[in-house]
Amino acid sequence: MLAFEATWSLMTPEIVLGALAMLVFTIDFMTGIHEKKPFIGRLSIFSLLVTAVLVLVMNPQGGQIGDTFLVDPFAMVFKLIILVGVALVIMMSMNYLDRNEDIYQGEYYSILLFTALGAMIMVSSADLITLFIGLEIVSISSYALAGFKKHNIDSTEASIKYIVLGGTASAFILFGMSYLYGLTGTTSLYEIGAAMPELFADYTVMIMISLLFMLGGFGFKVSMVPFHMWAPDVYYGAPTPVTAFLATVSKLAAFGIIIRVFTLGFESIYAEWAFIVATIAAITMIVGNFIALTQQDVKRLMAYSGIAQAGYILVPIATVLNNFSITVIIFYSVAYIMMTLGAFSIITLVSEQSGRKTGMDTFAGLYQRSPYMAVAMAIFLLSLAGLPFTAGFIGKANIFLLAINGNMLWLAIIMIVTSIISFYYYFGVIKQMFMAEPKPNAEEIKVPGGIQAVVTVTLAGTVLLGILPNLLLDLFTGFNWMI
Amino acid sequence: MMGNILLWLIVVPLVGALLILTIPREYTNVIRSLAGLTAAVALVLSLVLWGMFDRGAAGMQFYEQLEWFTLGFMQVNFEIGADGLSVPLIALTTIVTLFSIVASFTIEHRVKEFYVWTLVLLTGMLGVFVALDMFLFFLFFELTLIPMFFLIGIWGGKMREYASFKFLIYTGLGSGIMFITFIVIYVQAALVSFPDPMSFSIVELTEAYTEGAAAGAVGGAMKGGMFLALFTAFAIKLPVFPFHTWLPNAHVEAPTAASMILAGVLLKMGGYGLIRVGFGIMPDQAARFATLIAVLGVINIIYGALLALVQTDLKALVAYSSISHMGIVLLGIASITEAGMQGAIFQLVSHGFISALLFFMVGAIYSRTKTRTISEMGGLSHSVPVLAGFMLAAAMASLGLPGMSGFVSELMAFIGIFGAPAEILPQAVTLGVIAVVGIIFTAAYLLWAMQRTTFGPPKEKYAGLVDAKPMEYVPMVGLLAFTILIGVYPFILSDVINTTVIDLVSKIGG
Amino acid sequence: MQLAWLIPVFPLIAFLILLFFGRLLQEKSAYVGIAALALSFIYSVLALFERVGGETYTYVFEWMTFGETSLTMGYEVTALNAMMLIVVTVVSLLVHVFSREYMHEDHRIHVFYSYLGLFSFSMLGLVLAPNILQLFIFWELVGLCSFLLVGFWYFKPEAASAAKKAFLTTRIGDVGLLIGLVLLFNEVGSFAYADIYAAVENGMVEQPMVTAIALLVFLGAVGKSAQFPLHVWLPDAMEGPTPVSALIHAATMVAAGVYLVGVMYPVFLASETALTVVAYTGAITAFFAATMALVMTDIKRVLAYSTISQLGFMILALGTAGYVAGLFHLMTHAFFKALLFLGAGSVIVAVHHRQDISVMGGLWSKMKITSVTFLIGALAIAGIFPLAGFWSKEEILASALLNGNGFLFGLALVTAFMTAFYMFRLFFKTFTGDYRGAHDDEDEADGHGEDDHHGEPHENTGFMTMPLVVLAVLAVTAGFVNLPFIGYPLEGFLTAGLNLGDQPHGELWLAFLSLAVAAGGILLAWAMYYKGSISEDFFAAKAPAVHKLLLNKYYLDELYTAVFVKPTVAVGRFFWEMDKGIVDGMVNLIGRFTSTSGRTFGKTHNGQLQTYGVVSVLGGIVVIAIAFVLRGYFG
Amino acid sequence: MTVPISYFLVLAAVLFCIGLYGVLTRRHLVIVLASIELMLNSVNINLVAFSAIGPYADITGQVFSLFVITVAAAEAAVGLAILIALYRNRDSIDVIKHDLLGTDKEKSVSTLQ
Repeated sequence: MLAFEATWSLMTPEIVLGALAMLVFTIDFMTGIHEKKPFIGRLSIFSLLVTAVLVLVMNPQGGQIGDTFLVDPFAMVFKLIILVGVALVIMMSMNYLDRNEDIYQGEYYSILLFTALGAMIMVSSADLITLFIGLEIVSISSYALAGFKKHNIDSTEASIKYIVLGGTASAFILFGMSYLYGLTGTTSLYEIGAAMPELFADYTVMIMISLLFMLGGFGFKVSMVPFHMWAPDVYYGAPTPVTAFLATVSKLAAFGIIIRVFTLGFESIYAEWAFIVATIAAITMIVGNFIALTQQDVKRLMAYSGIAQAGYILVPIATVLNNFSITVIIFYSVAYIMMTLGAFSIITLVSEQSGRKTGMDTFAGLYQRSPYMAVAMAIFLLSLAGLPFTAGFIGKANIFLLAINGNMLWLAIIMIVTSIISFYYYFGVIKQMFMAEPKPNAEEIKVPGGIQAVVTVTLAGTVLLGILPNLLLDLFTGFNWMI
Repeated sequence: MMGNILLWLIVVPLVGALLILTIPREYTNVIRSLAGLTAAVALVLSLVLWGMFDRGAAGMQFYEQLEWFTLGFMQVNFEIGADGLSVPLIALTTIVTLFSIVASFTIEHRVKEFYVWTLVLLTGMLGVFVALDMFLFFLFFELTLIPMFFLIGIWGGKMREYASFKFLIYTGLGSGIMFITFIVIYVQAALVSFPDPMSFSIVELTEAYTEGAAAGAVGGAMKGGMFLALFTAFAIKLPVFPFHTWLPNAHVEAPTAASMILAGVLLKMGGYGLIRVGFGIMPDQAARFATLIAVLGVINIIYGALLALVQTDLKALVAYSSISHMGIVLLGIASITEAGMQGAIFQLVSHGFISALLFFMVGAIYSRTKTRTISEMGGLSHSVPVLAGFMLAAAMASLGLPGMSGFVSELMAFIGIFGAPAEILPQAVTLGVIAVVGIIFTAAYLLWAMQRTTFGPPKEKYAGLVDAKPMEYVPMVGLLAFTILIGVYPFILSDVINTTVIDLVSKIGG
Repeated sequence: MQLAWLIPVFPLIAFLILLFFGRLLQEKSAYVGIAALALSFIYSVLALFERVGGETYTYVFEWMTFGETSLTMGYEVTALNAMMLIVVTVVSLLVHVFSREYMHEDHRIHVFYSYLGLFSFSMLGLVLAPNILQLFIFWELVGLCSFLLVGFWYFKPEAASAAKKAFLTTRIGDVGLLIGLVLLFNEVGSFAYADIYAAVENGMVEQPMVTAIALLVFLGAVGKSAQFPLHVWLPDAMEGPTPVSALIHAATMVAAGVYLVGVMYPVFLASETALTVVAYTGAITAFFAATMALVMTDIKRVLAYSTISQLGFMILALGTAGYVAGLFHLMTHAFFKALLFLGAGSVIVAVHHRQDISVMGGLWSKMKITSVTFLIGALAIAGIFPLAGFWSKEEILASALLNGNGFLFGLALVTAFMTAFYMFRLFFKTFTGDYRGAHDDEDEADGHGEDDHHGEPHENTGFMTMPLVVLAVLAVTAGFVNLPFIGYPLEGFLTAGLNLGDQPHGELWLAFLSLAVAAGGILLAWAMYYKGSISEDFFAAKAPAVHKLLLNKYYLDELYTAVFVKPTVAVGRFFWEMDKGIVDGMVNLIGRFTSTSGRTFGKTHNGQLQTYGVVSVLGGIVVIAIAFVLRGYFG
Repeated sequence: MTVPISYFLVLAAVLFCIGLYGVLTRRHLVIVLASIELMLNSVNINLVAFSAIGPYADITGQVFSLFVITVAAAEAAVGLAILIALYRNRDSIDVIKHDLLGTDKEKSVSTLQ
């Protein structure tokens, strides 16, 4: 197992992205720190797209680098999601950054590129160490991003909360990993997975503690109950595009590793943890949706909504672990990233135009102020709520199908009931946009190009996948996700 | 494909809605005419469908099946078709919608959106009635929620937000239960038929459950649960006691046109679903729970009527009368006879016209008197004789006066319930008698309401009211004409329905 | 007879014309209605003549299908309905003519005539129906017309409430009828009379069922023909215009109940119990209504109770197998009661729209035609030889005696006595003595035509007197169609082809007895109200409680209000509260529970970083604990 | 005589808990960050112990612990940087004072009913 013999070409996208990120970082240094740097933003987007193309070109054949770095359809699709997601986040950030002078634009872009890199490594890793490194790249970058408006009280407070709780979560993950390593003597997920049945018989308690610690730590990242506490505050305090990033890329990447670790490492004791995940999924859906009901701030609302959405994504994991459930999860992830990013870009737009407020009432009469944005937002929210002819509906429907097919009727019922409860708050926003009159001093909304582009892309994706889901489903169904 | 009239029916309103979107909002008259035109085209199409429909043939006509998407072994198709159950309801939908569009020409507030939503709603409703894939059915079923939410929420009365959210969540919950049940039904059948692929097709599932593989393989308890869940889901829409409480709120707050559509068509989707899916797929369970359904039907009739009797708001009264009348549908279905089934479908159609007319009249009167409180009205026959006359006609239709459509449906339902086979419905006669007594209450609340509104000494404050305007004659005369047409010569309707009904009921035997 | 379908169509056309163009025609509306009815009458006469020599003609078409069954509609001309056609068209035509004058002051006269047209259409349709379903349809339509016409003066609260009461009360009976015919349908598989007769005669319908069906059908008749205990609507229905009372609430619609029993007679014959119930209901109704008629002071109400009483006679006849007697009385009663009502209408116009007989009197000299014709009517109803009422009433008494029992017969006899008495009480108080209405105009103002309260009563124009004369002639002669001396021709006509058993016929002494009873009643009235040899208050003073009871109509209205109306409304209120409080309350409670629990969960988000940590860690511990306990890792 | 591995494991667990306790209770943010370091270091003890005397002792554990140390350092650096920013904004690093983002009583009003 000499690493030199490995097919390093599999890692080309990561290497190229790393290099490009360095390049962006360097250019930023050379061009002065306080400037507006739209070209760096464009360069970053370009880098991400180049990487995405490289992923498409280099990765389809699959393979691995010494049990440590895996390239399979699962990793590939997740990487594409991550890259496109980060690109969209950057796109929506560009105008935001121009309006917020206290943000150093170059750093912002390069850090986002690094998070993309970290997330890519995360979803590709088949080794605890690699995985941990990827995770920490994402995490530490996220801490910094959350506090990027360093003169803003909310932003710094969000950041410190995030880092303290996130650090603790990392410690839990590591603690769990240390047991796993100690009991197997290896950090390779494949070997751990192979040893698992025997190991579980011998060291039930330690394995379960390790498993649950890791689940808790990863659960922190995906904001599942009861490890969701940070989310509303951090989402609320962080700059809105960063919130979008946390709600989408960071969360989905964490889902990626949950699936990876639990599939490779713990599949043989699926019965031992599936019901725990099911319980957590149920609680997550209930708590997320219930608290969201009473929220009057859109960003906090989206935070709770994001918690609830995490619960939905957990349902397939709790039901069955196979290609099919991964297909369902990935389809929902695609839908989720579309609708969430679309929604957040409009939230960014609206809150920037309402003096950085994010109360529900800032959306009052949006339909009169900008019909396109209002309609788009409505469609994103409908999609999040799971109403027909949107990607979110198909995604949710697939989850139902899976859950019922997997004899998880009770979970499906909780899911559908909480989904319907969620109508209340999603339609609450819609009500503001369409039924309330605009505030007297509300100005006409000018839509910057970046946001227009993000909204258009995500809207197209949301609607297209809602009407023709087979575009993706047929493709996904053909994949053998994990080699 | 291009020739399928059902497809055109779904597409036309959508195209109309898109066209309206392109018109600047200031051109309200253009928007109104375009909306009316779209609905008229849909109406013409539905009448063409009515004409083309082969009365003698059982099974689906104008059938179309396109692959939509697959998920694992699950196949979801775009599958549409029509039979004697859906054709009348399609016609009802287009008629009521057209009239409600005409009725809302008086709306001045956000005209463009109003018609866009109405036309989207029309698409959804027509979609429900033509969809033969359960997935598609659910999609359209759910689609109707959104426009109605807006119609109530934007153009509604004082409590519109409460009402619109209640409507949304409550009936949304019903759709949710329905969806889960659909999937359970599907999965059960698919597991049995495995490895043969199975689609969500209602036709295919009907076959599977009635004579195919799933018929014997799926357990009785399971099937019973599925049927009850399905029943609950549709009961919320219909609505059936005790799931009815969203309806009065929604009706009282909704604008006239929305009330017309809500009572005229949306409730019918519940009855339609119950017959198409509940009865169609699990006729044995329908027979098993016939007593339950009949009892609920009777409760609906009596309870709705008694509540209507004590309402102080005219619109609430009409809303409760809807609840009461939907009991007839349940009763007809529960009898599991051809007459009863015929009666149930007749009632769906007939109540569609009558309730739309009633709501229109209430709206027209409200727009003049500015009150819906019954005690504040009176003497309207003097101030607005034509409106009062139509109101009276509508009330008569509603209380089941022969010569109008309501009577035929009640008669059929009663023939059905009294003739119900004893092994299915042992208490048929008792239930039937109680239900028939309910129609006395119906007469009581309607007549009492008429006595207090249109009759009585003329009131000073209503002296200067303008009587019916030309535009108002269109829905009034139109809806009344259909009511009378069906009442006088029900053959035109029964002819279309009959073959399908025979087919449906015959499944009980086999 | 093939053209018999035109008979109801003419009034329908009149109705439609008046509906659409009535406002333009205004008073000329009357001629449209009269013309239509005249045509109907001519066709009816033709139909009758054809029928007398011919067979029953039937035409049906498919009306509705379900399963393999078809329901049909159409028309047929039988002996019975040929007779009814004549009765209905004659009375209706005369009422149309009469109303031309009676209603001419009303600016809604076109509406009135359109309703009359609709009514005539419905009534004729009812009569022509070849099956019981179609009968039911038109049965309800005449009910609607009754409702509309009783409530014609909608602005009078009493009229509005009377209209509602009329509709609702008859509706109760209709429900019985509906159940009955649905049951019948399920037994027989058809609504057609012919099929029903055949099925019943073949014993296809089992015994308890046939009784149930007969009783339910009879319930319909009880409602429509205002039999006890559903008679309460008819007196109130007098709030309608008087011609309406004459047409609908005396001659035709209320007789429809009797007609119904007539057409369903084979079903009744199949059940002894049902016939007994019918007989007793009729007798009791006849008696009770007559007692109330004794004390009423409203001219129309007296006539209304008299109508109920006479309808009771008919029902009694039918209940005691006197098929022909009942229907014969139906016909004669139609003529003389229409005459009486129209006469009353004429009087009411003359005394400026007042109806209280205490303000009338002395009209004999002022309005000769009205007085004479009214007297003829009164004599006819009292059963004085040789007027129409004598012949038919005598047959009823005969059937009560022969097929009934002593009780029924006695009741009928007492009623006949009372009938004569109250009719002549009415006659004497109205037409003899001095006019008492001149002085207290102001007090009696009923809001109608207040300005012409002055001036002496005088005879009305030809539009009103001509119908009176025609009806008077009929009241005299109508009885001759069933003269015993020429072999009961009507009986032969009506019973031909039907298996109804022998019709009872009284002996001569019965005729004298009935004549004596009638004469006794008249004599008593004469003594009290004309001669004054017995005080008017004689009986009232002797038994004030009875008098009060009668004046208050046995408190039945109050009883019904207390027993049926109020509890229903109370139950409705209770349900409404329950609906708001419990059914909807549950819904709102769940909603509130959801949001409250959401807020409670939300409280943990207090902004304290360490709270978040604690919650997460504790939550994690709970998860671990659950996992370990459930999976049993600890033991 | 070797120390049994369970001693190390218990030590590490205790340290982990102490760290957790510190994170959850100490009001001084620097101490909170230090407590996180404590937790991470307890992991290092685990790793190194397993690596040295675990059932499958090999070098991987030590490599892992090096990574952990690095990451911990990075995390501490970022944490302290944020802490300084926070201090500049609020003139305080008392954990309890930083609760501006919690559910505001005014912000959340029930709207059902």
